[in-house]
Amino acid sequence: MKDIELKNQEIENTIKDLAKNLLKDRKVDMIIGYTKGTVPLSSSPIFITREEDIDKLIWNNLCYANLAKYLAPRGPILYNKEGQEIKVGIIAKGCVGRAIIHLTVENQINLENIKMIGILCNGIINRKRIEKEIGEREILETSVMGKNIIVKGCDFEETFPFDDYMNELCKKCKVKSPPKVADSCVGECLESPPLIEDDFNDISDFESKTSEEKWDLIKETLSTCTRCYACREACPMCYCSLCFVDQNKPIWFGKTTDFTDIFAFHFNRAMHLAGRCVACGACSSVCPMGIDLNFITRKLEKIVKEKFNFTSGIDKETLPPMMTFRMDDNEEFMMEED
Amino acid sequence: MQEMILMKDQVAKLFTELSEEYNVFAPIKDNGYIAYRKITNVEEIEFDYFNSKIPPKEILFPQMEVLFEYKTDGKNVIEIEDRKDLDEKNLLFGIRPCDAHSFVLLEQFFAFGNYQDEIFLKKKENSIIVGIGCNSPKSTCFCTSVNGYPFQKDDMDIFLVDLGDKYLVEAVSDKGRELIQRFAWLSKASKADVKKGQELAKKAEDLITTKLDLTNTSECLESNFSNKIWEEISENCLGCGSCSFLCPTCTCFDVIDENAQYENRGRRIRIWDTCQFCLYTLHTSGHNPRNSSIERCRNRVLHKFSYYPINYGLIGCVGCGRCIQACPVNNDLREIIKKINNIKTKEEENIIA
Amino acid sequence: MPNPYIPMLTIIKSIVSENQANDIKTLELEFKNEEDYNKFNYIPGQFAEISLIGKGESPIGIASSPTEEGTIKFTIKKMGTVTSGFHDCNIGDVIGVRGPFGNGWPVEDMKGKDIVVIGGGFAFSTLRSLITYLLNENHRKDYEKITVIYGNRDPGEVLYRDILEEWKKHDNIEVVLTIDREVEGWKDKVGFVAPIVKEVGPSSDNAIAVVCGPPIMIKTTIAVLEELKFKDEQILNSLEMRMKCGIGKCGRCNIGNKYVCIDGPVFSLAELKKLPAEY
Amino acid sequence: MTVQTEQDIKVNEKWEPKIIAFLCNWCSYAGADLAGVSRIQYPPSIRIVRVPCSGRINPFFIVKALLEGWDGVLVSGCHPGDCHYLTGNLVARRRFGILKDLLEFFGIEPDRVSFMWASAAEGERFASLIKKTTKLVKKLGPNKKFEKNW
Repeated sequence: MKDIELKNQEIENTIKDLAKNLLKDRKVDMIIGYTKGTVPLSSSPIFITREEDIDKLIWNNLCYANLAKYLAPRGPILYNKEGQEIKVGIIAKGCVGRAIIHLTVENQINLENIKMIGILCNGIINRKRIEKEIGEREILETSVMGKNIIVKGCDFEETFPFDDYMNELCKKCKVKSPPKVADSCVGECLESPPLIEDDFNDISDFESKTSEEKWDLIKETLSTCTRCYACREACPMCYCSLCFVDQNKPIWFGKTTDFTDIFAFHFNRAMHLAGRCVACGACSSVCPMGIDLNFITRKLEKIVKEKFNFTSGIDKETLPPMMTFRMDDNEEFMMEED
Repeated sequence: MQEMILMKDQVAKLFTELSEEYNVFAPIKDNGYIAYRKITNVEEIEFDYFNSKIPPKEILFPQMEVLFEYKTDGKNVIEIEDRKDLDEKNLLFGIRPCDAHSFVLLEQFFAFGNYQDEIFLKKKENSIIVGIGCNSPKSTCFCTSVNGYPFQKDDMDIFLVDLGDKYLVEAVSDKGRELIQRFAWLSKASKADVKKGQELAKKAEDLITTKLDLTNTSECLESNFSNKIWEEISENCLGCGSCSFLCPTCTCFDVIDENAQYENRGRRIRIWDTCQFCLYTLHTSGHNPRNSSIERCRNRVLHKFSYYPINYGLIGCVGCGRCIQACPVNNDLREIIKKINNIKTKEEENIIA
Repeated sequence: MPNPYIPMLTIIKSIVSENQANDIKTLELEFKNEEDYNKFNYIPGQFAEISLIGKGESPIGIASSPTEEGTIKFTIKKMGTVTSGFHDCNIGDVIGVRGPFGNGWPVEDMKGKDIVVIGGGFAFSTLRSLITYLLNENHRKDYEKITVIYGNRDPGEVLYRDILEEWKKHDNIEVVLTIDREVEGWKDKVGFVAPIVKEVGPSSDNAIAVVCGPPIMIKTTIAVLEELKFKDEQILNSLEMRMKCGIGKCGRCNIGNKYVCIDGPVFSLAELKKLPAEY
Repeated sequence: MTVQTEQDIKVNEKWEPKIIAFLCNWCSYAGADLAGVSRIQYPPSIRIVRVPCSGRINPFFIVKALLEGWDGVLVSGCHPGDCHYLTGNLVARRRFGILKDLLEFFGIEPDRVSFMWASAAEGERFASLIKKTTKLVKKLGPNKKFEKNW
């Protein structure tokens, strides 16, 4: 496999050319992409309308944000001042493509206005894990060399194997570039919906624990949550105009940082993402407290895969599980007389 | 007052004497990050740390705090109990100068006007701040741009300097001086120690790379309220609460009632709130004066760099850099300030439509 | 200073339903202990944070005037969780009151001037407090001509009908009621508040205009008042803002660097023009 | 929550769990009624909430019930195909399938929340399923996970 940094450079050049052409031929009015972060281990979404800003676009393994978030109804991007819909080009790694397709299935976005600039994603670094392992020392600069992530500080330099310190979800990711949909995809696209097999062995040891152990582990993981909702605001699938935690008629769950309320928020958000989550890992990458929600994402994917053989955002035709039903759905979980 | 020396292995001794009288809060490692918690034994303390993720503000102004408790007869309130735990003495160990300065800003805010927030003020009254100078500030720190510096000690009661195997101890306030006199076993600091302290101070100050010129930022902000620059600044903002919940000077809170209805009692609590949330200024009629991320990002910056200077004569930011590190889309406050500073054209030209 | 968040306890003495839709009620509260009432000296236009302890707290303008001894009145429209809670209360229930907050109408500076009171919808409650205060026998002589223009969507929505009738009988006050659209059996004027104000055409010299109502009504009325050559300092209005603490600490009711709960809710148009247009 | 020792379960033998039962108005509620009319005995542990259809049950209801301190939650609807609203129970079945797995993943004991079908004619079946649920929840002991102790 070619060295990662060469791959990144190659991808960066292609997306710049594609974006420049799209803008030049007036095919799109705006390009949504990533630009260099001002702080190590981060990147920043950018909205480009002028051609000369194109070289601000970058691609590296720290482009963790799911840009489809800005297309969902709450994002102000889709309409210009006069209220007309504008055409948007979007740098689409696999999960961004999945998010766009799923938002189309849920009738939230209009695919004619969207041009996906597809890329073959080579994995996103688990920035929070590296941040925690470096600890209190300051990271001045990070780069990818060969098979390793090099993290430099003023008096130290550490290397991390890329394959191990990649995001958990990226390790298992089977949809590395956006599935092709009509003519709305330029650059790297999957011709047909990929065949997904996954044994979900990474969460099997968690699942085999007893309820007590699971509860204590969940409590320990989630208890540092400060309810800042960065995970909800970074998630492309969370676009409700008024989230259930913000409703006050009725007040469903409390807004405090008592563990009951934290549990209620994370559990019900997970429940709302069943069959919709596109496993982009943005929620874990943005959490200021470094809470790793990826194992919940994996469980959601597993439930929906095993019960309904469905993977979200790969095929515009099949309806997600929660939007349909079948007479012969499995029902072993139902209680029967013994 | 003469600087003293506290050997690092004597900290345990110091701690046992203090913990009878004070609740001692110190930096510990919690889930991979540093946090200030009440400690029970000295082993928990993390000595080699930069700064906490959530600022020590959460000790005196916690994210969830009881305003009062009440008893009911099933339908109506029959009795309201005020808080009784405000007289406990707290000792905040290992506070960085920027966070110590944030307590001054918080106190200024909570004491302003003809209504004082007694809860915060009493707790601040009964707390002793033992601060430590920053030997290695980070690139995101800009305390020198907001009238602070890595070894600023005037907002603390006792100031420590980490000399490697020992601390240089200096009492700053009377509270601090009176506390130090109690530990006769502290040895006097030698000239060399004091000199080393000053060198560390100088070295730390040079480590700060970020220089922001805030001289006329306040006027610039005031005259550019509806400048188009705010659209660009808030363009990729997601509207989450990370920047405010990790900010040592954010004071906004929401008030909620919690009932244990089967026990006929309840409590009114306050929890942290942020101007970035949609409910923050939403009127019951549905009207929302700050409806999108443009107004909300603007309000956060204006509040700290324009309203605070106008109302209290202090810049509402201590330059700790936590919001820069925490922002999910890396909306860097330093970039925002630079953009505001070099707004050339007057406000009229590019108005937000 | 005691804990500013602890409310004083009061008991509901009477509940009056003010409109046909029965979603606006006036609660009359009597303080449980006497010195709380003596400490609670307020001027018209101030508000208080009244709480149904267990449900929450909401900022409501004080509808009674300080001249009405013994109790305080609040007119509450049933909108959210807490206000619906108030509507389910009955006589004898306990309500928490914190206040008085805000600066209220500048009754001192208004002395010796004509007063034009323009109200719309259920925001009339703080104006009722002001008018009752002005009409009080030992205050009336300090003020010149008083004109009241009160607009509503339809007759069923008019608040304080009995007091309005009584004021109409007075000779030292001119009361003009209006509704948006013609309804048979309605004797008074018809039309939006702004055109009616133009029709009444109060003179602007040595006069103060007090405007309180829904934002659209305020905007149109101020335009008319400016036509009648009312200067910015002469136009006062009371702003509606989301509030939680009422004492300038929870941070949400700011317009620019001013807090509506401590620097307002009454602002003159001159002050409002200095503040950013964020309300 | 302390580990429930053998001895504990014996002690609270007479402890009666409180289970909230969301019964669909057309089948399960009528089934419960039939069980009552034909004097079939079943433990008094359930508190019935009548809902138009099992499809009306929002996962919030179940999580809210557990948070408020209920020891168990039971949701019962018509057999697939009998639904008065034709597809209510089919939609619900998918929702409950996902909900049950997720609750288990988050550490809630699976036996606390159970789903069943019971038609209007199955008084017997309704009573035996109530017995079974009560036995399962009793074995787990009271729901101490969500106590906000202040």
